Amino acid sequence: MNTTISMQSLINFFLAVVFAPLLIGLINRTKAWFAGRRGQPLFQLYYDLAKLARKGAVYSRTTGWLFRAGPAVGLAAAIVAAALVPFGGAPGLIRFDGDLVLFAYCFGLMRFLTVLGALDTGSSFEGMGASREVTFSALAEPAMFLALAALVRRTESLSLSGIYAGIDVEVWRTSPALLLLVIGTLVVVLLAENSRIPVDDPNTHLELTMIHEVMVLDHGGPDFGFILYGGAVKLWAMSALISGLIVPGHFGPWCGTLSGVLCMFVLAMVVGIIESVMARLRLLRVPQLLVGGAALSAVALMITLS
Amino acid sequence: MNSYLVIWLLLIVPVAAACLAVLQKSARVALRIALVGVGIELCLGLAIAKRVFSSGAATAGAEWLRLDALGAYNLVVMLVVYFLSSVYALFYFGREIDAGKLVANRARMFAGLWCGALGAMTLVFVSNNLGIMWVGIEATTLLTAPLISVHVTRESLEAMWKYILICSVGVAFAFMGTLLVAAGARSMGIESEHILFWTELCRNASVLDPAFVKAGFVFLLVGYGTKAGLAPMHNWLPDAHSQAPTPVSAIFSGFMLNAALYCVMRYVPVVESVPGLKGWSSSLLILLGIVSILVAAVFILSQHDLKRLLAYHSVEHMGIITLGLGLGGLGTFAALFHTLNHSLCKTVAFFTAGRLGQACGTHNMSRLSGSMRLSIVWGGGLFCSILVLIGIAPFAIFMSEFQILKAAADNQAMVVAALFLVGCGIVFVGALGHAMPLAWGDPGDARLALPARRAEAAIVFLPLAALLVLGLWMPASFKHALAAAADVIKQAGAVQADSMFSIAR
Amino acid sequence: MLGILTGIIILLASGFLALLIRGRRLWASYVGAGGVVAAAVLGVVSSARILSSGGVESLRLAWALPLGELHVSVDALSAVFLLAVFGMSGLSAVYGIEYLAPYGGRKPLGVSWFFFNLLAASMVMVLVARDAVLFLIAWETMSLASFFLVAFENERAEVREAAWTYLVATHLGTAFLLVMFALLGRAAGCFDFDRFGELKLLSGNMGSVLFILALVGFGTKAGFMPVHVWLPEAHPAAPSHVSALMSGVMIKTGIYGLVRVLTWAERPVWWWGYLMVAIGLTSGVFGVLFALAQHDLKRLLAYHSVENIGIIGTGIGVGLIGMSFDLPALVVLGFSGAFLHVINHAIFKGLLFLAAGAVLHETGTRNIERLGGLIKSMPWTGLAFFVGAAAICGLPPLNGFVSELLIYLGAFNGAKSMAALVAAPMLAVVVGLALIGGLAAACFAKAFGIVFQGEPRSEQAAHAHECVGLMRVPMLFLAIGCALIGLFGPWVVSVLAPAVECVSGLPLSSVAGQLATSMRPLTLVAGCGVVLIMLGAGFALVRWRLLRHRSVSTAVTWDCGYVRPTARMQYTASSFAQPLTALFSPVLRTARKAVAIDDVFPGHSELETHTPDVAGEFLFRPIFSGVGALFSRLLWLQQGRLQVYILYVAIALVTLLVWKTR
Amino acid sequence: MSVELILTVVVLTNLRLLGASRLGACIRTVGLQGLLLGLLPLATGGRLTTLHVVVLAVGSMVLKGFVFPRLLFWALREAHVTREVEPFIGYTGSLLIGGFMLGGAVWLGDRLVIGGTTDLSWVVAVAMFSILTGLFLIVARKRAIHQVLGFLVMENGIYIFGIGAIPGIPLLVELGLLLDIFVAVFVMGIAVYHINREFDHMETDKLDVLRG
Repeated sequence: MNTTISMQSLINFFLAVVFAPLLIGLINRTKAWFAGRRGQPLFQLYYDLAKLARKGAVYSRTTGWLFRAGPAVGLAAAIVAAALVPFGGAPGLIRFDGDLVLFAYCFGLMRFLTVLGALDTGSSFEGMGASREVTFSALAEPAMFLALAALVRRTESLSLSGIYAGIDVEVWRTSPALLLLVIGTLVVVLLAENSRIPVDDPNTHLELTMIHEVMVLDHGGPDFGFILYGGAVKLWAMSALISGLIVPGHFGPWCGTLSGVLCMFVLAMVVGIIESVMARLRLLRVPQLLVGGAALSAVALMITLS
Repeated sequence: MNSYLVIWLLLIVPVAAACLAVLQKSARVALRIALVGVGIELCLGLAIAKRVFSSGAATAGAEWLRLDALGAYNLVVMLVVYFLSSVYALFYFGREIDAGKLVANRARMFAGLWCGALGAMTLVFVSNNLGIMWVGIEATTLLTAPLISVHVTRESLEAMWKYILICSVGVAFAFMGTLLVAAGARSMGIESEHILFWTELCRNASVLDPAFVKAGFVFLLVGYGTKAGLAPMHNWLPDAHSQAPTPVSAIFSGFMLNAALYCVMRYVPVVESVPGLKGWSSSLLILLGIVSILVAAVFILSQHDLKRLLAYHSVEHMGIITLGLGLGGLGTFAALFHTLNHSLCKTVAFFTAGRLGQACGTHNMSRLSGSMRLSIVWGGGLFCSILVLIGIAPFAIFMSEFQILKAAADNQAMVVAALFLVGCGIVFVGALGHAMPLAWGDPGDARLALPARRAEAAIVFLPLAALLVLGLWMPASFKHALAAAADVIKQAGAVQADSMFSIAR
Repeated sequence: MLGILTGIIILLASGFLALLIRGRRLWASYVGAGGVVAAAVLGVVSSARILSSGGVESLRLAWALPLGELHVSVDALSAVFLLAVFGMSGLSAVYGIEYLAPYGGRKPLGVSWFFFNLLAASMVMVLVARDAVLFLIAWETMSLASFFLVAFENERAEVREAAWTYLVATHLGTAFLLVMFALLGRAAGCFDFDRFGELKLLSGNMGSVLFILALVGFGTKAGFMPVHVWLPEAHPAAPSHVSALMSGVMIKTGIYGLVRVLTWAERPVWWWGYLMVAIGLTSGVFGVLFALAQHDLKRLLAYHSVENIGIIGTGIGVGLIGMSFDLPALVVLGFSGAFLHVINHAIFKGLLFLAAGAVLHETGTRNIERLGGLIKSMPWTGLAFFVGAAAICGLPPLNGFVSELLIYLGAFNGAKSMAALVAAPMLAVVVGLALIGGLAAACFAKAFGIVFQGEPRSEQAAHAHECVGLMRVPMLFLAIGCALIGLFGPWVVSVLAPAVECVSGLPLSSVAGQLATSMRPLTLVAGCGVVLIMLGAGFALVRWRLLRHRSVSTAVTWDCGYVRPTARMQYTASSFAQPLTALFSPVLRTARKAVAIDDVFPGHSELETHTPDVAGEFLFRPIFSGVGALFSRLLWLQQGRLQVYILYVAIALVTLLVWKTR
Repeated sequence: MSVELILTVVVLTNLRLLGASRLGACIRTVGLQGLLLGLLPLATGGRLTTLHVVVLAVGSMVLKGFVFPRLLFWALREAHVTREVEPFIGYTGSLLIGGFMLGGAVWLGDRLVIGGTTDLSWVVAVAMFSILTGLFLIVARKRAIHQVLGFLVMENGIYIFGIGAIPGIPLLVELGLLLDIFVAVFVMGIAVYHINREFDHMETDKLDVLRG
């Protein structure tokens, strides 16, 4: 194992942990720019986190230990997932055959805890949000696996790091359709899993229309901080899957990381643009979007099978 | 004691007991005499059977009477069933006498006919002459007919009328068949006196006229099959079984049917050894067996009357035995094994059903529900016996049915195996559906206590225990006896007794 | 071997003893359960020893039944299942003592224990029997014993109905096994399993027929779709410790039988694996979908058994495809995943049923909609259920994840293979498992969230208490088991290698070599699990430090400012599952009965949904009622007229004369 | 008297049975048939008229020619009936079917021709025809008496076959047979009596309570 590369993986991991909240800021700034507003500061989430860390907490009487433990463990799961992701041409901090399953299931654990936290409050709004969350993620998960399976088949590698090491300019040249389709699926999954428009609107003020936000209504203080931060890390980790495809690395360690980070920022802006130009879908239409996303990867798989 | 003496005694004891019983004044004494007579007969039967199994067939009366392994096996099974039923009858009718429902002369008539029927059936097993064997069957029919209407009611008369007419017609066919076989043997040049001797027919089977034997066997099968309750000649059976007093139902189902089937078994080796008829009778037996199983399945599924349900089970099991007989090889062995299993189990089923029916005044299953809550002996015994009847492991019926299935597979008769399983499956589904509310349902307001004496509990649970033991373990001597009996059917020693068990080695 | 046989004898003896004890409060329970525990300890030790040594121990006794021989033997394959059987029997027996206590006055507990011990003994016998007749007897005894256990509360009509469904299903399934063994017996000339194995009887066209027979016969017991119909009926009806035993291990005997039969195969035909994968995925997806639509907690768990059996079946399918296409990686990963999932499912499903039983025991209802907030009154049970739920969803770092990972790995391994014939089913496996995982998470979020969280939705739920220690201990054992297997996955999987060798026919060295390559992922997964737990603990510590000097207060749940929130305003289980059930309504066919809200001042209104089983409702019920209708139309055959009866006799005679004497 | 002649008369009596509606006439016809059959062993056994044959002939003539008809007339009187009620198959139709049955019986007789003795084929044919006639009467008529008559005709058919086709059935068997038939008819007579008393009729098609 090359020390530089593992050094780079370590640095990448720290970048993920540090820069994750910045992506949210970028998205919000992009949206504000599109709306003609000045918008919140780029580092707003950092300020929020700092503020939340200093605050006390108010808990619902209904809630129990699971409500309090959930955010911490959820954040831990997100960070483990972030450690698995290859970035900027460098492998992930931890890599093994089948780590992509662990990657997906870490987010599963995080979601499970959030949902249970929501149900712990006994609030019907939070129950509603939890219900929507599990519905959409149950559909998003196969889509993501389809996309990853297509990549596995193309690169004949079973670990995320191996897959992304196998994606290079050559692949782009020989099978661009495959990659584009997979990226399409991953974008859909990214939007759905991170509660972005057109699946969910993080800025809405009506509980009835919320999905993710409504689940965490009763969280406050450090707990809420964990949740926000965990969400940001998740966004980073999933975006990294896309940026790894777009910027296939092999530019050497530092250039790779730099280009990766740049790509992430661009991606965040793209998400912001998507959020600005699209309306939120009706809830009934969301499954169609997800199945459509999965279909893109299914087509990609057909390409690899033929 | 000489074996010929025992054979004569086997015939004399029932007649004597019948005469004695009829002459009694007291109903109870008559019933006790019947029981004692049957008990003595059982001892005699066991003694002679032991001798037959160890040292071959016993004869008496210038070869007119002959008891070989097949006869002895059936005789013992019959006597066991008869003995159990006699014990049961003592309690069953005892209660009716106490309640004033049974007058003394009817009880005396019962006791006399009961012993007489025993004598007639014994005659079936000990006669070497096929004509006398037929006489025995016909006598059984006639002697048991009045037993159906010990209690004279419209239903019992109707049942008796159907029984006597259908069975008489059937048995007449059987006689026609006997004559046809005899006609086929005209040219074999044996003394006309011995023309119907089973031993002679077996010895000279190769010179029998195939055309006559074929026609004769069809008549015999339809004729004795009517008496044995094989479909589509079984129609008298549910009526008679349901209307007869329970001890009578028990021997009807427990052994009278088998006696008729035994007669068919006698002809199988003869027919099979006629030139050109190898395997011909098998197809007939298999056909009737399967039809019986399926027809029984149809009626078991939508049955409301408990005793009729059990009667249709008899049709099914007769079909299974016939099927095993038709399949040959392991199937013959299994058919004989099944005879014992079915007789024991069905007897217990009738005992319990009868007691419950006697107590509740009806055999309608919806009004007998929750019987397990009334009495663990009667309700539990009924539930257990129905479960055993439908082939629950580890009881013996499961084993014999599996052996028959194996025989079908050995014969490559997969369609037969499939039909057999379909039939048994439907019966299982239907009967279990009836049995569960019967055992556990809501007893409604009819909460009466049904105490059972020790002896009653014994005649219910001992046979079931025996079936459990036989399902798990077959004593060597019993296996030997069964194999010897099966060999009689498979043409006198042509197949070595243990050849079919080579599997086990 | 001796230990296991002694175990059987202890089980039977204590069962009989319990049967003889009458009246006397709980003595029957102590005797019965004590015997099970003693046998379980003995059995676990000896089967673990055999598994670790990798040897085969066998015993032959002459047995006086034609066709049969008392040949018993334990190899690694049996030992894996034996571990689960003994372990679960012991734990559920301990639980059962207290669980049955309230019935003590009304029911003869000795009978229940007799059948419980008989069930345990016959399951062990099924696993060690090496003779078809012995196997069938043990198999049927197992069905019979569990039938009586299911029918424990037989005074209730729905329990009787469930028991009927169960026995009918299992018996009809056995019919296929009877045919299979009869055919095998004909081909081999004996009923000895070793001989079947030597002759490799599962080959050629006959092999395929035998495979189908085994699949239907054993699949009925295991609960594959669409012959799973008895599971959702029987498990809710049975007492919970029995449900735990049946769902946890008894249905696995079906898997065992199937795998045992597969060891007699020379080389599976390619479509066997396809069929297994198809059946496995169908069972998995449909099982979890139907689970989503249930309101009955134990029925929901029963459907999850179908789902997990589906996952196990998928693993076997992956292995079979590997065998047909000579891909040892698939073989080893598929089968070891399936075996590990067998053990895992025994643990977490047993745990979940025991916890559900505790809920039922304390609240008297299985209806999810009437529960809620139990985690406060029943913290231990709640914790146990939570661990079980997380494990069954396959969430890291618990055991469910490890076995699913193995199957995923096998499937990805196949998916990257160049042959489309291999890759296509493997891709289906990947997607199917992902879908199952997502839906299972949704379902258990519902089950745990509605039952244990929020506010109590009924009086019974509000007044629940924690169950007593004897019921808690087995649950804790199992919960710890979930965590331990999750964290020591690599070690557990390496123990399974001899069992995989048994079925795959690959040499042990090759199996071990193949497993060694998957050892790295497993070790790292375990490592990640540790990291996850430590990180979580770290964050919790941070949180504690942060909040230590600050104001932490409690208030009502924020609910848009309602003045008087009540427990009835909470989201219900049905509404929670509604988006998914609506999405899959073409499959589920949920029946709705609603009194709609109309008028200006709406009166009483209600909504009731019921999701009948698709196979039961649209496949078996029509068949059964069709046959019933046909038969009742045939009743006129016996219409009472003597003349007609004699006509039948005459027709039979004439037909046979004309037809057969030609 | 030649065997052929006796058998032909039997055929004619059978046909009359099929066509007759009055029960008394039927009983008498069956009695006549019984008497004829009593002559049969004497006719066939012309060459060896042993004691065996004589006993058999006399026994069956007495039983079938006198005892049975008297028994049945007694039952008839008890029941106060003389005519068959609407039969299932009308008398003309019965005769027509009788013709077909005769044809079938002749066909069967030819099939079973015994070692060259052609005269036996007529014996077999008449025996079969009698059996079929008896069966037909049981199936197609409603009165219990008619069914007893049908049974007797059937038995007569079997008897014809036994006497005609087989030279030496042992006496014991024959006597057993006769006794059985006697008891059978006796029991049936008692049953008819009881049925008549309980139901006030003897139309057996109305005995259909037990079904299913």
